[in-house]
Amino acid sequence: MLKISLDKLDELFEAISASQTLYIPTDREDGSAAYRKYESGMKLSNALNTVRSAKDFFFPQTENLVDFKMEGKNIEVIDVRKESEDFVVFGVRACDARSFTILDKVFLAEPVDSYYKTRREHGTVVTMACTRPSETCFCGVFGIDATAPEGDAACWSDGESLFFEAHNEKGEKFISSISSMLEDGDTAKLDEVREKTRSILKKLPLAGLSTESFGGDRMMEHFNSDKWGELSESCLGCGTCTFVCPTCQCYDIKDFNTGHGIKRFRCWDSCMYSDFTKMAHGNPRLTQLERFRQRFMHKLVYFPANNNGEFGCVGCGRCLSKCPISMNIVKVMKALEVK
Amino acid sequence: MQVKENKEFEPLIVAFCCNWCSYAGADLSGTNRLNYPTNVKIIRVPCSCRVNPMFILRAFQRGADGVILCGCHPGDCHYTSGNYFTRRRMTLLFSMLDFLGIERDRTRVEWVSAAEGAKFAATMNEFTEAVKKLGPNRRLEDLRCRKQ
Amino acid sequence: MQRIGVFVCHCGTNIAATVDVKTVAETLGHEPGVVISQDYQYMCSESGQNLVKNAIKEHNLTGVVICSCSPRMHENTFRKAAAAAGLNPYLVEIANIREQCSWIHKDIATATDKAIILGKAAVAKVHLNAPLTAGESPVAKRALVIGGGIAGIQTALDIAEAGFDVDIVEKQPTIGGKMAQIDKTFPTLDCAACILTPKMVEASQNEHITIHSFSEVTDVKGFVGNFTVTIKKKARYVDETKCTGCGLCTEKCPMKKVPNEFNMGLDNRTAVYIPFAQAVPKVATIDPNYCMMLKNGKCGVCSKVCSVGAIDYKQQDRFIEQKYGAIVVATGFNPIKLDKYDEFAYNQCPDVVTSLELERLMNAAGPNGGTLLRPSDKTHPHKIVFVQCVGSRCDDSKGKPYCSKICCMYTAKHAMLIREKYPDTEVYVFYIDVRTPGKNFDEFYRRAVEQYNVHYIKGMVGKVTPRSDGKIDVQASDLLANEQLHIDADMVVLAAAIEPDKTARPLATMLTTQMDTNDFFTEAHPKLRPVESATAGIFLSGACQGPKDIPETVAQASAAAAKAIGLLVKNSITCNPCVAHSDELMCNGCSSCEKVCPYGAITYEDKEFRMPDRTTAIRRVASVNPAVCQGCGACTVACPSGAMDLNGFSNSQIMAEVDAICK
Amino acid sequence: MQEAMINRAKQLLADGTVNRVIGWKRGEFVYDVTPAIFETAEEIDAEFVYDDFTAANVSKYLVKESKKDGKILAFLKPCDTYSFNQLTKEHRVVRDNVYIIGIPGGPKLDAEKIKAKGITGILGAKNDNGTLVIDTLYGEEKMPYYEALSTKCESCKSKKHVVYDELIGEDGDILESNRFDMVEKLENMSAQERYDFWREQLSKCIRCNACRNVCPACTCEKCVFDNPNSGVENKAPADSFEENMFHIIRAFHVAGRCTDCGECSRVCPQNIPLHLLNRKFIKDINSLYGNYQAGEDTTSRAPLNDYKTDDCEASIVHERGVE
Amino acid sequence: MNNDTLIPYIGVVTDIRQDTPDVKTFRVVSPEGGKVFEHMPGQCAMLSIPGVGEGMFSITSSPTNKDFMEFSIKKCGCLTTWLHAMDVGQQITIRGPYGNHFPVETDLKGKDLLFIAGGIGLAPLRSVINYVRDNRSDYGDVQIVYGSRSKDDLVDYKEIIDEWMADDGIEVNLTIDNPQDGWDGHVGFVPNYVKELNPSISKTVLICGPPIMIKFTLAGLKELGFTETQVYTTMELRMKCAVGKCGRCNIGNKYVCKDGPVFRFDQLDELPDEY
Repeated sequence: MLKISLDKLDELFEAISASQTLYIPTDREDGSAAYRKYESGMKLSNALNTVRSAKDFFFPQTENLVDFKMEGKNIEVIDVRKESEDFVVFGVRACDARSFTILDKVFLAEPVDSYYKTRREHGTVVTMACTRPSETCFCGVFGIDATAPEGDAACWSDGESLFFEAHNEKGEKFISSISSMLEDGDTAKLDEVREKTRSILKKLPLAGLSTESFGGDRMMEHFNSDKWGELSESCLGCGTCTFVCPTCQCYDIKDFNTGHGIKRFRCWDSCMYSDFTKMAHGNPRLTQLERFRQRFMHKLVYFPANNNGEFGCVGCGRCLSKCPISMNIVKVMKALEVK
Repeated sequence: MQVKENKEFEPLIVAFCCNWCSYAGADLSGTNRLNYPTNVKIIRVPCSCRVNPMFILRAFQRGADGVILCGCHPGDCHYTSGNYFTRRRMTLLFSMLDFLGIERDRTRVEWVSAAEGAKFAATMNEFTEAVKKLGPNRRLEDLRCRKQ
Repeated sequence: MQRIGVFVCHCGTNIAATVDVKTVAETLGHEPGVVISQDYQYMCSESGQNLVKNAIKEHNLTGVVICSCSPRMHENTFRKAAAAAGLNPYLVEIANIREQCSWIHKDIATATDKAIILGKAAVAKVHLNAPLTAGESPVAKRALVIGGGIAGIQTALDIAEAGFDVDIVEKQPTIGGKMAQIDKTFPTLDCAACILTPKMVEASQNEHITIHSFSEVTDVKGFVGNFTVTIKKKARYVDETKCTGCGLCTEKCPMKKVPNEFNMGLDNRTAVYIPFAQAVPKVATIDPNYCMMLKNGKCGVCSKVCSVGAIDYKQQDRFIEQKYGAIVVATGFNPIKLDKYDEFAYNQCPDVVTSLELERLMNAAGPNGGTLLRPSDKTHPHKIVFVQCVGSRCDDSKGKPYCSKICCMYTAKHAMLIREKYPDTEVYVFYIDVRTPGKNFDEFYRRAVEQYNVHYIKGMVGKVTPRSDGKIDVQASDLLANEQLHIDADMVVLAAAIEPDKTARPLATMLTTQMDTNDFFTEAHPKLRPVESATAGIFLSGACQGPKDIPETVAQASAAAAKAIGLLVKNSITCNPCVAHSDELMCNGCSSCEKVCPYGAITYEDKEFRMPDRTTAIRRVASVNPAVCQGCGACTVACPSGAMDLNGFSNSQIMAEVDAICK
Repeated sequence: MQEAMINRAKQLLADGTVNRVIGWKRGEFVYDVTPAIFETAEEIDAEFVYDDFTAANVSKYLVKESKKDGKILAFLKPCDTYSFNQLTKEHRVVRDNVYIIGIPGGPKLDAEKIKAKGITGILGAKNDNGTLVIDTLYGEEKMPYYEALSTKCESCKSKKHVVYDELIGEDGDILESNRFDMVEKLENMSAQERYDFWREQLSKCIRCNACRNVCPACTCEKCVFDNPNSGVENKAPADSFEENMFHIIRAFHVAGRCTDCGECSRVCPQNIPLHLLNRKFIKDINSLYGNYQAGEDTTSRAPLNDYKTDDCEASIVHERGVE
Repeated sequence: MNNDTLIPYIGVVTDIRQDTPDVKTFRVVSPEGGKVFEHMPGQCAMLSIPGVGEGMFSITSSPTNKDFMEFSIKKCGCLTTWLHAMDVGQQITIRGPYGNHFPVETDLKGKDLLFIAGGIGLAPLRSVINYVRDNRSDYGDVQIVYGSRSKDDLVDYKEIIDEWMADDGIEVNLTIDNPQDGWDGHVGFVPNYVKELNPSISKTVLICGPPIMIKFTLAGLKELGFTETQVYTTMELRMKCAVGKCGRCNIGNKYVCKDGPVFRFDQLDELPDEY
């Protein structure tokens, strides 16, 4: 396998960022990690994952869709889409990598979302295998192997070197672009690291979680469950879970009057918000129970119902650590589990 | 860009004036033909206490470079106590803006009575100059609203 | 879609000279919703107004923007015009392009740009204007006059004449005020008491007039037509209803060394006293600072001698609450304190007196029974120096910047009276200017100079020094002769500046009326509304508004009465519709708004609501009494949820203006 | 403590004093406790927890709960009682429908603080004489106990309960806290430094509204930022201005009402020190208008709904300290 | 340019008709003239005034109309208030068509049709009715039951009287909620009227109106012997982004924007009760 010594990571990043924009996870002063646009001197974070997921790169929190100019009775439509440039997202974890295939199923389904599609086409996802999964991790439950992440290309660390492997054409292109810095390497130590990681993955507290009780054919049963009241009673109705979630993709379209024109932009929205479904004629999800239920039903039932059993969760564990009141999908799955 | 650099920066100043004192004071400075810059645009409010911090932020968002709030002198409020509330609210708001690193000289409260036309003009001259020195408001603007 | 008409006024050349009105009209014509945009010579003229009216009808306008002078000038004019054309008057907005644009800017290009922006802001605002309907509130048919001097008395008499009940509140034990202390009046030299006391009696006997003497206003609530006033009737320890004013108690009172304020402290009175013989009400008052009985419970003479048992040592302050439709302020004036004027030796020498003290010294009811004697040694003065403008027209912090107006004339009067009665007395008057604009005033002054040989010297008195021989050395400069003078005077009379009564400032706060920096009440308009305050239903009478002589005071008193009567004859008045209102669905019931409301216009009620989550709940919500609310907007900012908003100046309207200005 | 609370809760349920209990429910891990309402003794026995991680302030839930039928038992830590009192003052809770048991606060831990040390795979945590011993997937880890404290507990302002029906354990005192240290530090920076600091912090905001929704002072029926008619509604930080706007206005709306309970910073997924904004207002209010602690009583006038005729002028901001 | 469905086209309002006190019908064409796009009966379009808002409205005109599209819009919110205040000549933005349509070319073909509408609920059905009228030979008998609060609230009253009633083989039954001067027709609520009329159970039903009307009418139809597979309705009120991605329109796993808005009641029966 092709590898590069971890000492040479800086050089690698410099080389990549010389030709295209590079994003890497970096440490922040508060101990958490965030993706940042690479600039000289930045260090790759050792953290397991970033607070915000990598979905931002393809589905940003806000984006300008189109502009309008109004004059008298006339409206001018201004397409604001610019030529996209290629970029690399480096160090994406297996869970986030899987989230892209979930988002693809939404945004690339007819009618195709050209904004998302363009970014997907221009972005190269270089994943990185996990070595120190956390207690909140449960990607394995959804069939994700944290030691074998998807993405256009993947890399593994054995503590000394980073090993690369391409998964598709885009990945190959990426690796060939940096091939001058890579050398062939022995994977013996890497295999050892991977084996060790796998054994930890098996021991994770949530490893035993089962998806068996969920899926499209359980719709009515779960929808009408009497557990929702108890589960949702302390929900604050904030959007933390939704916004840190790599697969949540609800959005709103809003117009902003700049004073010299109208900007129509799309922004993330949360199905947990009280007026998410509020429209001129009323609101079909009036209580927090209904909204809470919608979020989890969507991930665990509706999405698999429409996507050949694939779940809308990747087990990244962000909502487990970030929910202000520590209510999360794991607690919901355990409560609704059919014994 | 070239043209802009050659031209002196002309700040946009929004002045909220209470109907009873300061707006009348502004009128008086007009009646007395006392000059102050065209940069100042006045919005009439019934009392300085009508001015919501949101209006001030809104002005900055939309491209104002300075916001000044004028009301009756303390004790002279047409509504007895309105300007006392204004004073507390604005003191705290300005202090917060300062805390966030927004330039202090972009905001001001000044008490101008209906008889103080000269003070009104002088205040506006002075304030406009101070804001001019600071240059365009960049720390509290909304890029979407910036004039192209 | 709004249909807005824009009308740009030239105001002759007032606007058109510096603002390109055609361009303004043309540019504003392109604003969204504007269907007609015109300019005209004089928008406020009849034909200008017709232009607006016709456009409203012809274009079925939903909003009107007038770019003209200040809304403080003609907002009402155009609102009325709109109403006449069938458009709600509150759908009119004014862009002030005269006072705040054309008059202050010189460059046509920038002034025009600014006028356009101001116009755009008005258009943006009018887009969001809602038609408002003014409510009505009843008028209490009773007036309150605060102050019982000649101003208050005249106002009360005139209001009573019209058939309305009126109360006079006077802080002294008697009405009469300063005029009661004056000896003779200029320029006719008739006796002040002779013309005042009949009016006092008339007031006391008028069935419509109630006099609250020895009383103060302590609280004012409400608004025009509907004031609720709390009056403190200070304890006078004498039952007013029983006291016959016989004066026996004052004769018998053993405590006789109380400085007599009526005579400016130049003689003494007793602890129980009637200020002067013609006092109204003629009722004794016990001064608790001196009465032995009240101070240490030993005496009780007055109680023993009073045949009707009017003395009541246990009397307490009483508070009465009364509703009034109109309030007239007639709090009058006082001469300033001369403590800071050491150069005139006022505090050092008893023979340096103020003009008002001189009035008492010369008055038949005064300390010397009308014979002018020096306070120090009760001798006849042969040389008297009058000093004008003591504390008036001063730039420094000691005095007042304004002219006290009455001094020139009363000094001429004093000089003349002295020369008339004591031809052997020489009188010198040091003046800066002699101001005599008034009917027969200058003739009066000239008589003093020419007929009575009063020495008028234009110049300043530098220093007044009492000498050991009892004479007073007056050092002065004669500006016309350009020489220094020393006069050996027997008496010096200082024309002290006059200032508003000290009670006026707290009263103004209670009444929510404005005062100028000198504590004179500010009239609603200096020329056109001189007797009204800016606060509806509060009128100004006499020297509380500015220095005045008696005829002016009486004239203003009657004018204020006329204004008050004009209000009282109405059964109801139209309320200001630009008031706050609360959106019950958003209200938290947190009471923040109530806490900042100066009028107590906000109350809370528990109401049942259907909540968004299909449940019903009792919620505490605010409601605003539109008749009480004056529309300041303090509550709108105190309200975090934005439930409270203000008609005519709504959040969205002001933000639309901000947006338009910053565009 | 937990034992005593459980026993008392069961007693009060049994004797009919209350029909519900609000407390905390244990989660999957040692740290992820959830505020919960219990209706039976069985539920309490099975799930009720009170330990080092029960940091959540439950007083805001009482806005809704106290309007329901029957009385609810609420366990309130000292800081929570301030929030409750403030809500009572603003007529947001029905005092009579809540039975309050004051419980000692004790500093609470924040799992995020442990994770920030690079400690991952947390399975358990114990305080061993000032050292936090953490059992992890990767073996035992240690860190100073105080370094794992929740930010809000680092500068505790009071151990005294300002409202309660009964207490379990001793009541404490109001403390001299160092809570304004960081505010002061920022005040002493230059305007540019302050600007950079806040830009860095606020640009992290994802507008999840957790700070607002958890805040016991933010109980508006309809928040201005959610109301399309308010003119300032915004859903996402589309521009840095909106991050500023949201946090300034939110802090302003709770100024004089914020009890400094610290929940905003505790729940922020991006660890923005939002409490500093509130503390800045508290500090200003204290220094300019006299010491005022929101929630200390239910009758005093809030500083922004009050005035003195000789208050300082707004220009005081221009006259002081570093520009 | 328009290669993304979220970027709208411009439409010009060429005619505005006041149908009832709170319903206006707008005629929209492209700036160059002609329809902005083609559609099928029951499909919707997203209309918008930039800066005011976007809203989903069913296209009321029939696809057989080759010249223009029409939208009957009830004033109920911010956007609709704005639309109602428009003058002729105003441009708006329009995108679509969205959603599925009534199966006019498949299941409905050759059937006897019963249209049941309440109030503004006639708007989506008008497109089908006129489509059927223009392809009369493809369908059997047509019966229309339409009710509203009052005579003045009957949308398209003129077209109903002048055209529909004049057609052969179309039976129009109108009803209003309360008696009214100048109304000699039926008075009563739609569900009861349907039961009174006792339509043949061989008919295929298309129903649209307020949820409460649909609920009771459906119950009534079942009493008469209709099955849920015979009844279609449309739920375009639930649509928001129109492309089935924003996360609001789903009822269970079905997205009204993609799988609807036209549903047969047996399909809805399989979904959670969230509509």
